[in-house]
Amino acid sequence: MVSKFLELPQAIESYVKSGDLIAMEGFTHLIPFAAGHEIIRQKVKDLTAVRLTPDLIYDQMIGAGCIKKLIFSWGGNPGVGSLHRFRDAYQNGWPNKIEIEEHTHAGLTNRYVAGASGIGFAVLKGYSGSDLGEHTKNVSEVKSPFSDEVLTAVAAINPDVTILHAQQADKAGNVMMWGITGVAKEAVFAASKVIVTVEEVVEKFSPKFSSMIIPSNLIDAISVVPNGAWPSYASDFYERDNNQYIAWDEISKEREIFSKWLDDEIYSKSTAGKK
Amino acid sequence: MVSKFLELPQAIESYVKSGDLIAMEGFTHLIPFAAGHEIIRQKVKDLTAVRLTPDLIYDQMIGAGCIKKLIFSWGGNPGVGSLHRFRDAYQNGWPNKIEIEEHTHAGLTNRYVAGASGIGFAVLKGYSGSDLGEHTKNVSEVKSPFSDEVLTAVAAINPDVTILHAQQADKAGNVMMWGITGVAKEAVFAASKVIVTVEEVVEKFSPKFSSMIIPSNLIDAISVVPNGAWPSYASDFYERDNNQYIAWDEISKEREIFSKWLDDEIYSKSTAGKK
Amino acid sequence: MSENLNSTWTADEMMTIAAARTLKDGNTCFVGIGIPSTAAILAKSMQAPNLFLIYESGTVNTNPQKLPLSIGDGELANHALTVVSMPEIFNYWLQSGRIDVGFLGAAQIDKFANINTTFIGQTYDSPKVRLPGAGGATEIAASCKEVAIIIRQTTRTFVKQVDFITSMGFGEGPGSRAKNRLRGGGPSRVITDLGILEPDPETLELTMTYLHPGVDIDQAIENTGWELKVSPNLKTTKAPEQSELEKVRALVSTSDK
Amino acid sequence: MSENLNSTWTADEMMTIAAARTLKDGNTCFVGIGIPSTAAILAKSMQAPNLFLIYESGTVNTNPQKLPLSIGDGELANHALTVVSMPEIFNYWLQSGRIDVGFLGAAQIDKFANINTTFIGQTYDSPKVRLPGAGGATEIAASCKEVAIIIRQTTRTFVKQVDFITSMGFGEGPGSRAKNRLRGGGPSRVITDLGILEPDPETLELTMTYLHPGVDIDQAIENTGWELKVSPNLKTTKAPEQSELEKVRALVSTSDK
Repeated sequence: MVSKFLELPQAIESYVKSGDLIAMEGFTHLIPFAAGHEIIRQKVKDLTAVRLTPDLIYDQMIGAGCIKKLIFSWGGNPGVGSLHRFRDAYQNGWPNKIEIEEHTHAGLTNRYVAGASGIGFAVLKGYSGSDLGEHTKNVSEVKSPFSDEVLTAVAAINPDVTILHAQQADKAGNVMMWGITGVAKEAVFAASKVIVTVEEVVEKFSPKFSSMIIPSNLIDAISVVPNGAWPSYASDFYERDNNQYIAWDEISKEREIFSKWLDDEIYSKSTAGKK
Repeated sequence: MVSKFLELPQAIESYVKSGDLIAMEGFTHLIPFAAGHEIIRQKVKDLTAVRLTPDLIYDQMIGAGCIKKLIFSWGGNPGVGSLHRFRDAYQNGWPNKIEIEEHTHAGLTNRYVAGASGIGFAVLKGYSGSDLGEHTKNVSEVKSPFSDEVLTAVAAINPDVTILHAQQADKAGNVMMWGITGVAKEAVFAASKVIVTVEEVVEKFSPKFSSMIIPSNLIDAISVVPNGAWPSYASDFYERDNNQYIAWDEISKEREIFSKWLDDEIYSKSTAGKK
Repeated sequence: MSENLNSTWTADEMMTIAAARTLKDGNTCFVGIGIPSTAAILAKSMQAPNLFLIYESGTVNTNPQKLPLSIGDGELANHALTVVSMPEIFNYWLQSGRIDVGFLGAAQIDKFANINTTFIGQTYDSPKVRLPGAGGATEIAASCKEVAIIIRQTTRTFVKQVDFITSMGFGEGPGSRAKNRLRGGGPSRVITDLGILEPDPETLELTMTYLHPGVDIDQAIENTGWELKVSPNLKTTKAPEQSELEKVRALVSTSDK
Repeated sequence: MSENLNSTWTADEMMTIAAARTLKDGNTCFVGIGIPSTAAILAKSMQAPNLFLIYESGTVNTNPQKLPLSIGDGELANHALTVVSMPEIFNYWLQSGRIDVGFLGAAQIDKFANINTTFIGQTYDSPKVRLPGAGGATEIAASCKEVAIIIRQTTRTFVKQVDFITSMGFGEGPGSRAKNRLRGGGPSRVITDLGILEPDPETLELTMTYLHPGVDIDQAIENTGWELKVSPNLKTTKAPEQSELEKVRALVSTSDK
């Protein structure tokens, strides 16, 4: 297998630096939790972290003090409620104050599109009528050179590193994912470095509906981490562990319980997904 | 099967009108020749016809007098040489003078992207350094609201009708195509009406690499026309008939030979692909 | 949640059924998670089997067999005609104006059906309660041909002024949508646990046009944080049929939660 | 096409082999159809088995087993790692600047490696010969880290002034690319049937740096429509090895044409 196959700790150590702009994508599906936990374990700090839906993964990283700024468009525990560690950091500065930059899904999606396209901005109809525009950087307007039309412009986002989880890699280091892929493709093309954790390595991909192949030359490191998206899901591998999402509400509510969780489940364990 | 399954003559009659802006896409692969021939047969006139690569299909329609304006980005007989009917119309006005609007592939592709996105223009880095910009409408510039960056802007294109050929439809009227799909998706979303000819109707789609499903609610008419892309190809159905592309060079060179071809191969035949 | 003691159904069931009934067969519907999703899936088992459901996660024409817990649930992907990228969903499907109905929930709503899902409190920087934010809602509210909103009616939710406009309904009234260059027609109805409100054709102010069976108008007025307009032709929602109740209960019982 | 009478190979074979040799293993190469494609596919059987070929039709990392007749040939799709849409090819792969080498042909070229593939003649509206036009070339020339051009060297192709700039090389010399906001580095070499030209590091003017075996410099000068600059270190291209000739002939014999 080609040399970009690395153990997860080595992949994170090689390509994630404190202070980076990091994107960890996966819309409900294929969220790279194992990679997030390894980032916590390596005590990476001061990340500007972008993700449409921060979800538990960024709540955990915020609680662990990895993140100084969050760029997002929907910040909840999907199907459950609030992200308590995010709220505690944002409202009370624990463990550190975090800055936020908030978008709509359409807007943040198009920031990735512009980043992937290698241009400084994308145009869309967006944010209009919302108070969000007043509070959000990197959103502006452009007038059409062809008519009176005025469109919203959003600035490109270009992560230093994008991290994804996918179902499969082949031995040449190409990656295949299927099911909900969200903005995965755009997050890859927008980034300087790309790390992908995968469920398994196969000889040869077989066709799947709604699938997408990420060629190896777009990827810097691949780590084989079965269950690496747990407690989110990996289509055709395992389902979302909804009980964990519900349990997180309790774990994350109090700093003490969260800190114990961090010690027990992250710091005192080594990498690899659960089970 | 749902009522949008129509015989090809009925589909063309119902949805293609003289004077329309028409897009017939398919990049080398899946070119909707049978539909083009039916348009010739129905003596539709004054079309503004957009297509990245006019190819034989538009050369034939130009020679037959269907087209008054051609919007394109590469006008040759791929692998062979020139499009003689296009040149005769453009340079000598036979059978009618045609206007041209010429783009780069990247530019015309992004005109479709803007059209599909329901906005008036798209931004890209394009046309720069080329003399093409001076001669081409619907290309301009916009300045970034975030920096000194200046990008190219291209105006959206929104065909009255887009016509495609695809491998399969299911009985609910969804369409699946695979292999090279070019700008097919964008041409569908940009259009007011969509006609698709297909090789066959299947009970259920099976997964394919690089496949794309066009949901039935984006499609107005589906016609089952086996070999409907001949002499271009339909991946997994038949190969490109390169001899026909070579033969076209001779057929199209002289008005008389072309006119005879038109009589023998189009006017005196009914619809359906060859063989 | 108010419980209707005189009936054999809950107020939430009535709200969900009333919402489901508004969806036309064959329409495309861009669905928010929660009760909008329950209502949309319910509609497919009722009058709208060919309702074309799209979720912001990219699932296109999905026919979930059980209630998804989240917008990106595997259930939605596994039962979809196709799953596409989010740029395609937002730019090609939504922004282009081809969606018939957007179906949204909200934390707060005002009389012009402006929606808040961002925060409760005085200021954006120091909210009393921070909510998840916009997600797809801002552009769903902007671009769909019409928008339906499902929300329980209380003085906490039906407020004189929303603390933040996440997604515009009719702004400050006639002209606001055009001024903000919003493509779609805006809210066509708000379905609550007490009844249905529709915008007045002239003032665009939400007007109570239906009360659910067993609800009286005072109850609606009391649970509204502004001076509620009531239609002169106020009607009563048709009570849930037994088959509707069976369907909604069967559906809710599939939830993993 | 000139035939080299003293050798056992044709000038086209020499040109194709010389072009193939310039491609580095592991590089990404955006390929135009015709001889550039032949050379790129040849390179994969020589020193660059992991050359990553992309065609504008959307075929990504393709390994064709025979020569494609056109840019959208089924051969390219069937042997590709994946096939993507043209917006993805142009916006994400090409425009973003991630392609190492663009490989182009041309009808005319000038001393600053500006390329014409649009028309021959006086005016755009009344051309003497209408050519196919830009296709992907304009943005390939603009965005790739470097560009290689393959063209037979004659006074019809190597002209003092191209009739139309379809794709910019170095424009009018130093500064032109920056002024035109072109992302990539521009032409790094022009490979002809007579030799190889490279831009002078300072003036950017194409300079003959290699002659193919059996070609003398007068032949190159005669076949150039401007006063040809010649490198003081003019070298001779290494003659084709037998294995290279076998490979190029085997490849060309696969052509359907």
